[in-house]
Amino acid sequence: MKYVDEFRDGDKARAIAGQIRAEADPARTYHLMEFCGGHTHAIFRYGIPGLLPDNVKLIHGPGCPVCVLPIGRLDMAVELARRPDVILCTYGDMLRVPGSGRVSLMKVRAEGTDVRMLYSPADAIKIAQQNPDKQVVFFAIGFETTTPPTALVLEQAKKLNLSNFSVFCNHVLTPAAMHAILNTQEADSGALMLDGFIGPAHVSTVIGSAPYEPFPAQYGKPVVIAGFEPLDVLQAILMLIRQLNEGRCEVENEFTRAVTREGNAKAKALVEQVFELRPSFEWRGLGAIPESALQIRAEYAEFDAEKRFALTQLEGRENKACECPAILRGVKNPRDCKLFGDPCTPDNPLGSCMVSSEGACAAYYSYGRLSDNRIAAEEVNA
Amino acid sequence: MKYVDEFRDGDKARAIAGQIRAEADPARTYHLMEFCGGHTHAIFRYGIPGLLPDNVKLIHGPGCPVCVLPIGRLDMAVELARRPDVILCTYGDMLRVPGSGRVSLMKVRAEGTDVRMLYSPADAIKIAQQNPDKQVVFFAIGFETTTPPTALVLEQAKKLNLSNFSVFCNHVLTPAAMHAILNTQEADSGALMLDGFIGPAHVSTVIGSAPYEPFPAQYGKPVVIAGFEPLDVLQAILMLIRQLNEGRCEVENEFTRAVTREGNAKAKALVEQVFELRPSFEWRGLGAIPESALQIRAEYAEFDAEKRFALTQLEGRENKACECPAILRGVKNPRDCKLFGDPCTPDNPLGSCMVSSEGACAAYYSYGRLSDNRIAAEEVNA
Amino acid sequence: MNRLNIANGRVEMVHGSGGRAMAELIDQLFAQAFDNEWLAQGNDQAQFTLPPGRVVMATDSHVVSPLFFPGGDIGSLSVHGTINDVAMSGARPCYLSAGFILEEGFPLADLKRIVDSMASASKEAGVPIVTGDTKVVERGKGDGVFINTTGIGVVPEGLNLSGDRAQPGDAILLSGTIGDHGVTILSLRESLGFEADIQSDSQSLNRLVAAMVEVVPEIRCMRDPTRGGLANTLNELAKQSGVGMQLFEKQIPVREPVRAACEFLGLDPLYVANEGKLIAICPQEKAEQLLKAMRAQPQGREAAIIGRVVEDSHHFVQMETVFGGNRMVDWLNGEQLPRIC
Amino acid sequence: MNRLNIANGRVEMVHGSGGRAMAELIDQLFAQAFDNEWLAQGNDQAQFTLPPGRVVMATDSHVVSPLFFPGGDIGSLSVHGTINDVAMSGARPCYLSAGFILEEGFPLADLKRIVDSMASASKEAGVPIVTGDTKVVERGKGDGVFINTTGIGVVPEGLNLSGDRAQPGDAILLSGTIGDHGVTILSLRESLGFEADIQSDSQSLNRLVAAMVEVVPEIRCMRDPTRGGLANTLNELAKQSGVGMQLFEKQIPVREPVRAACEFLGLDPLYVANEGKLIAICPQEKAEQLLKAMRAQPQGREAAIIGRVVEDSHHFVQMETVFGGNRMVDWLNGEQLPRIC
Amino acid sequence: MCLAIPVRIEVLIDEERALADIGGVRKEINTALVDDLAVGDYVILHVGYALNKLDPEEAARTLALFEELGQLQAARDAALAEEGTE
Amino acid sequence: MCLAIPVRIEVLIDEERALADIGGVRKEINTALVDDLAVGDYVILHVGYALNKLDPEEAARTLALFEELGQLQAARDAALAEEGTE
Ligand code: SF4
Ligand code: SF4
Ligand SMILES: [Mg+2]
Ligand SMILES: [Mg+2]
Ligand SMILES: [Mg+2]
Ligand SMILES: [Mg+2]
Ligand SMILES: [Mg+2]
Ligand SMILES: [Mg+2]
Ligand SMILES: [Mg+2]
Ligand SMILES: [Mg+2]
Ligand SMILES: [Mg+2]
Ligand SMILES: [Mg+2]
Repeated sequence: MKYVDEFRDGDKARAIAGQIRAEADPARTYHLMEFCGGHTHAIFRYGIPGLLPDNVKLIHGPGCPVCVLPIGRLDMAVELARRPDVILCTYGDMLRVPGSGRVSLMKVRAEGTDVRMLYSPADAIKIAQQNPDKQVVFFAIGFETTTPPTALVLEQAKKLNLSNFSVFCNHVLTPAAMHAILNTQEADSGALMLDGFIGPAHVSTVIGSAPYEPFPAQYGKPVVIAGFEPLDVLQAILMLIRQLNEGRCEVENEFTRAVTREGNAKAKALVEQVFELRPSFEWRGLGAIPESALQIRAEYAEFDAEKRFALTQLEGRENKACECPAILRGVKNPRDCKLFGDPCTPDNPLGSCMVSSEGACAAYYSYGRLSDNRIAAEEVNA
Repeated sequence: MKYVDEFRDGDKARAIAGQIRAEADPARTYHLMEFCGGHTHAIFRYGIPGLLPDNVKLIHGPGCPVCVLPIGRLDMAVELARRPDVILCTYGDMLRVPGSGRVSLMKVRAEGTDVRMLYSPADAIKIAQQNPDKQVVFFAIGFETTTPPTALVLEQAKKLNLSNFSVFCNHVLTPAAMHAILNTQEADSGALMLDGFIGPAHVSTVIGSAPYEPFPAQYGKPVVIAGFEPLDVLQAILMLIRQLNEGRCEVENEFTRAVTREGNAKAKALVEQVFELRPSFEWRGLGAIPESALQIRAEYAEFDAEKRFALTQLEGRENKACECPAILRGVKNPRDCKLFGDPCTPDNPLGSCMVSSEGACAAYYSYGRLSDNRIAAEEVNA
Repeated sequence: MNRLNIANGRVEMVHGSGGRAMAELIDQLFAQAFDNEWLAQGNDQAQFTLPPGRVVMATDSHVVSPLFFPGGDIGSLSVHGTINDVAMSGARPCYLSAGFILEEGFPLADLKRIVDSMASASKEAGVPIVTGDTKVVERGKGDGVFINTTGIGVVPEGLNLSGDRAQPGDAILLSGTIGDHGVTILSLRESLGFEADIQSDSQSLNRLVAAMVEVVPEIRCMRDPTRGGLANTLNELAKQSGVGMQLFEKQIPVREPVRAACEFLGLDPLYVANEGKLIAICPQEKAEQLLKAMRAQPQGREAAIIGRVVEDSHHFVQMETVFGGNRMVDWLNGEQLPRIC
Repeated sequence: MNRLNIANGRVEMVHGSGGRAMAELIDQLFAQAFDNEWLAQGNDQAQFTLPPGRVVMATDSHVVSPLFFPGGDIGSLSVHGTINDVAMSGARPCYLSAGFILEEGFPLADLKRIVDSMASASKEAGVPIVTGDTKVVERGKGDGVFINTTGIGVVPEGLNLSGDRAQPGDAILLSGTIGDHGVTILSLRESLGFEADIQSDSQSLNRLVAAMVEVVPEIRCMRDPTRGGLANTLNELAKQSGVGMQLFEKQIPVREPVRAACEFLGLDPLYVANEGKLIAICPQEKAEQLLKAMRAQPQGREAAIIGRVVEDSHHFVQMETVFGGNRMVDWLNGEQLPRIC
Repeated sequence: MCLAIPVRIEVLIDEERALADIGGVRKEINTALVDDLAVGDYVILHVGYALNKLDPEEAARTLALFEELGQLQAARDAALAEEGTE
Repeated sequence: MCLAIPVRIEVLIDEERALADIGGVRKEINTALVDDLAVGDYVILHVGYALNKLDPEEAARTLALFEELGQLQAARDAALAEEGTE
């Protein structure tokens, strides 16, 4: 696979890791946050922590859209799904997230409601056309990567004059969340140890690198945008270490093959046309963040599920012992949660971070609980 | 079971059969038609032919509503069933009758249409209430026995103001069919050998015995109304033989425990209120018979499926080799059909008479193809 | 391992995915209820030794609706049905497998009830469920639970039962009343909705069979008159053996409510399904001895000799009616009945 | 007997009633295709003798959707799946049963295609289908066809394979590429709709197994990595044997399109189902010999040594990635995949 | 199709419904077509509807007739037996 | 959730649709978000939509950088080996 396999090469990984070890200052610790769940996933799946020196610490950020959706919004989706006239469509990961009282969409589906998993939002339009007697609601979540396809689907619904289709919009914005992380009580009190960001890959293909420029300027935190392949991550770590060692603080772009300063103008214009900023949106772990999410513009109001079904905001009941909020703020690690591993597992997730393979708890659980009795491949083949 | 078991007593059967043998004139043959399929069924199920002397011959009449429905009407029901908005409900026997091109409602159901078997027409109302998005059509067939329940259901639908319920009415009239049998070409030419009728049991509980009075008067054919239990049938045969021996020709009533001269006035009034005579109706085997069937009155027109769906009368394609028409006219016996038993069987009926257990072919096939190597029960228990 | 929420949980797609959730379902529901050394091995197959003799294998999938009924449920039925098919060869049933097809959304509490019922049916009959399989289908692609059971057993030396061995002159025996199971299921149909003091006769017949073959090893054949009822099963045997049969209606035991229900539904008890009855055909001279052995067992208390095998090139089954006439007892002809087994 | 209209007919409720229509379906479709002396006996059970040795029994219900796919269909799959489960014990599979649950309205032509495919899979593997069962459920209560197969076989003297016998130091072998079956099924999902030059690997492994146990009777255990894939099956074995495992990603054969499809679907080939592959664990010193024996068979041509059993009180399965890092290979976690077996 | 059977009225539920019994089987039936029903009456039941009341006296009369024929037959049987022993 | 992967454009079907290939897997994708596509271009595919074109020159530059680091590592390895043999 071109542009994939080259970025997973084991020899190159050894080389970059070697360079990191060579350049990392043993006298200090580097706290680097990968904002994106995509990075979190790659880090664990490819065993990157094992390649890093002990003083390079990765902090898992809130860049997992499943993880940051507040329970109240999920409960609203559950309410929608339970309406007999509604077919609720959403991405697979969303189905297993426990809402209030541990009711997930999957469980609601087992109750007999019509909840469908989508591979592409375009399928929601097809489902609406095939079920004229039903109201098809696309429960849309995601960062700026996922927003343009939703915008296209809304445009298409308008063109097709679909009377039985709407979107329950939960699209959120990456830079706003990064600001919020740097503005928590913990950040103010110094409890958040964060020296720099590994910046989003695919989000940045859309929004470009410019929106990250405030972070070095305003907070003194360098940002290196990185692809989701493991060599990209390693390289970005090296680049951050260099900035920190050299006292530089800027936005750098490791993912130049797909990210420009401006991003995708066409996609941005379309998003602008269909969506507008919400004055405020609640994030799990981060609380209400002003102008951190999108809502559907009045011109598309008929396709806005919140308006069509006159949804009222619900207050979700969080599992009190679940540390997702603190993990999402970067101040705790999955291991710090008493529920981690028992009883909270990917099969029985008690919090959102244990659901998606991009959630810190799930990635940690599925890939990270290693024992240390490795033997070498060479030995086996002897 | 009171009023059932007493009328199936083997000793009494021997007694009546003995009396028949004693009274039947060996010098002549008695051709007696049981009009009703119910009688046909009882005759074969209880082995009555084996109890009768050879010169008492039973002719199977057209009193099986499934058998006499012309293929065109069934094809209309098939058309209805194939409408995506329609749930077609009917009695079990109707499901297996082959229409044009051997398409039965059962086969149409296997195609994916919604065809349901009813035990009681009241269930059709329930189905309509449970399926407000669908048009529920009750495909109603039957003689005067079955008509009053249909009338009640139509009245109820009107009371409930059901907008998704209608009846495809195929109710027919017994006396009209009896007249028709006596007016066929074969009857005129003498090919129909018929000395008297065993008259309907349950039809007569509704219409009473009076409607049969024309048959002795007009055609010189005696009628003895008989219950459907086997002793009733035997007794009616004895009563007919006596009339014929004595040169009497009248309507007699063996089924006095349930039939009066007037019948059920309340049921008749209700039928009169909901239905009116059709000018003419096509019968399988007998052709078009004037005033031989009922249609729904204008006051109930909204519940008349023929009007609601603007049904047009179809011309069914009969299986040419099937002798049902002649059998239904009483001039042929199932054995006279080349298809009887191979390939026409109750599992693979090629004509309507092979479907219902009241059809002459089915009764004959299922109960009547006897070999003669009986041994006595006493011997087995020895 | 997470604890299943049996009280309020439902079957989800993940329970059939082959992953941890499935392992939990199997461990906490199936393995716990069936509890035996073979299942405990945790392999995809069970291993055991069999006593010497011819081996017998029988399979049945069960799709009864409703799943629970007076006298049993799909669980006990699925155990009885296959044990009986094995036993009808004269074999001692030894081991069962169980394959479940669960519909998404099915309540775990109901599943547990069914599995517990299978477990006690299996224990009662002394035939363990040693291997199994679980699949889950999307809601609307199944009907709650379907259960396949397959059984194997061993025929003791000296026995040779087969449906093609009936001979003219042989006696036909029936182990008890007919129609109880089918009429019980019918009584639960909403649209029929009648009440009667009857219940399914679903039961294992292996002990009855063991007693029978011990006393009369000359039995020609046995069969359980399930779907299609007594009539159909006798027609099968008549066809297989190339013989006719003469029955006597008055000797065939039918409970009064079964007879009455059939009467008003227009059914014939001869065609109604049974789940705990057997037909045996044996040489006439052994019939009384066999009848006595049957009546000595709880499953054969109402056994009767109901007819005799006769020569008949048409392979007709006939019956002298209580009324005195003789009639054919034909194969079942496409009757429209609810799913009963 | 009427001729079935196989070209245009459909399954009707009457085909499951136990009456003549069912007998016709069985005679003209099943018995004709499977054609063997045991089925021809026409009894409700099959009788046969088994060679000496421990007897093995395995069962699987098959609910794959779609029913037909490149490389096979539910019919061949149902034969392969159970033969393989029996064979994984080291046994020679001898006989199969087949239980069908048909949905009203299912085209008889499709059913015939499936049954013919079962018949040729059974013939190819040399394992006859000796007894069966057919049920019909109303439209909307099933999904075309579900097939349960149950198999029995006999373990030759001297073999003792079981999932609890893996020991630290043992080698882990895999008979070929992984993920082919699952990705093939996924490619047919309308909403995914991708095309790739791959097909299901569904095949019988009994001949491969026979060759393996002949050369290396010391094999500790074998298992086919079906639902849950390689990852889940290895976790099962690790748990059963109380050991850990160390895998090497670069030694695990995966076809390029399978890898690519997994990549864009966000799946891991380690968790994708296979239907014609096996994992074997054997003493390290026998590994090369076993590998050679496997590669000599058509079903093992791409066999590889993929890792080693290690001591680990956590019973973790780990893998050195092509990238050089080490990661856990956990149990399958409730992935949402279409029905694949 | 004209399948119908005598059932005994056990409970009158309302103007249109009654609980009926036949041989130990109890079923709710519609009685709208028959007036003046009382518990203990027998009615002819068809597709869930009572069609008509059954007249017990007439039933007895018919059965008595059969009884008479039974005696005639007994006489014939006796005569035949006599013949046989002659 | 942000799962996306580079695919090669094989056929431009119309303004909004193309056939793409990845490792021998062919799939129809939506290209409405990306202008000026040509056969042979690589795009980042996400939930069925092309998000952006991939710049092959920049990719080559990044890979060249890795290559350099590889040479540095080789040098380190050699030094380490030297140490080991001393
Ligand atoms: S382990 Fe589970 S409960 Fe704990 S923080 Fe993570 S998701 Fe929440
Ligand atoms: S045997 Fe069949 S084809 Fe012949 S008359 Fe009867 S129903 Fe018609
Ligand atoms: Mg809903
Ligand atoms: Mg329809
Ligand atoms: Mg069976
Ligand atoms: Mg059985
Ligand atoms: Mg059986
Ligand atoms: Mg299995
Ligand atoms: Mg199995
Ligand atoms: Mg298997
Ligand atoms: Mg297996
Ligand atoms: Mg069976």
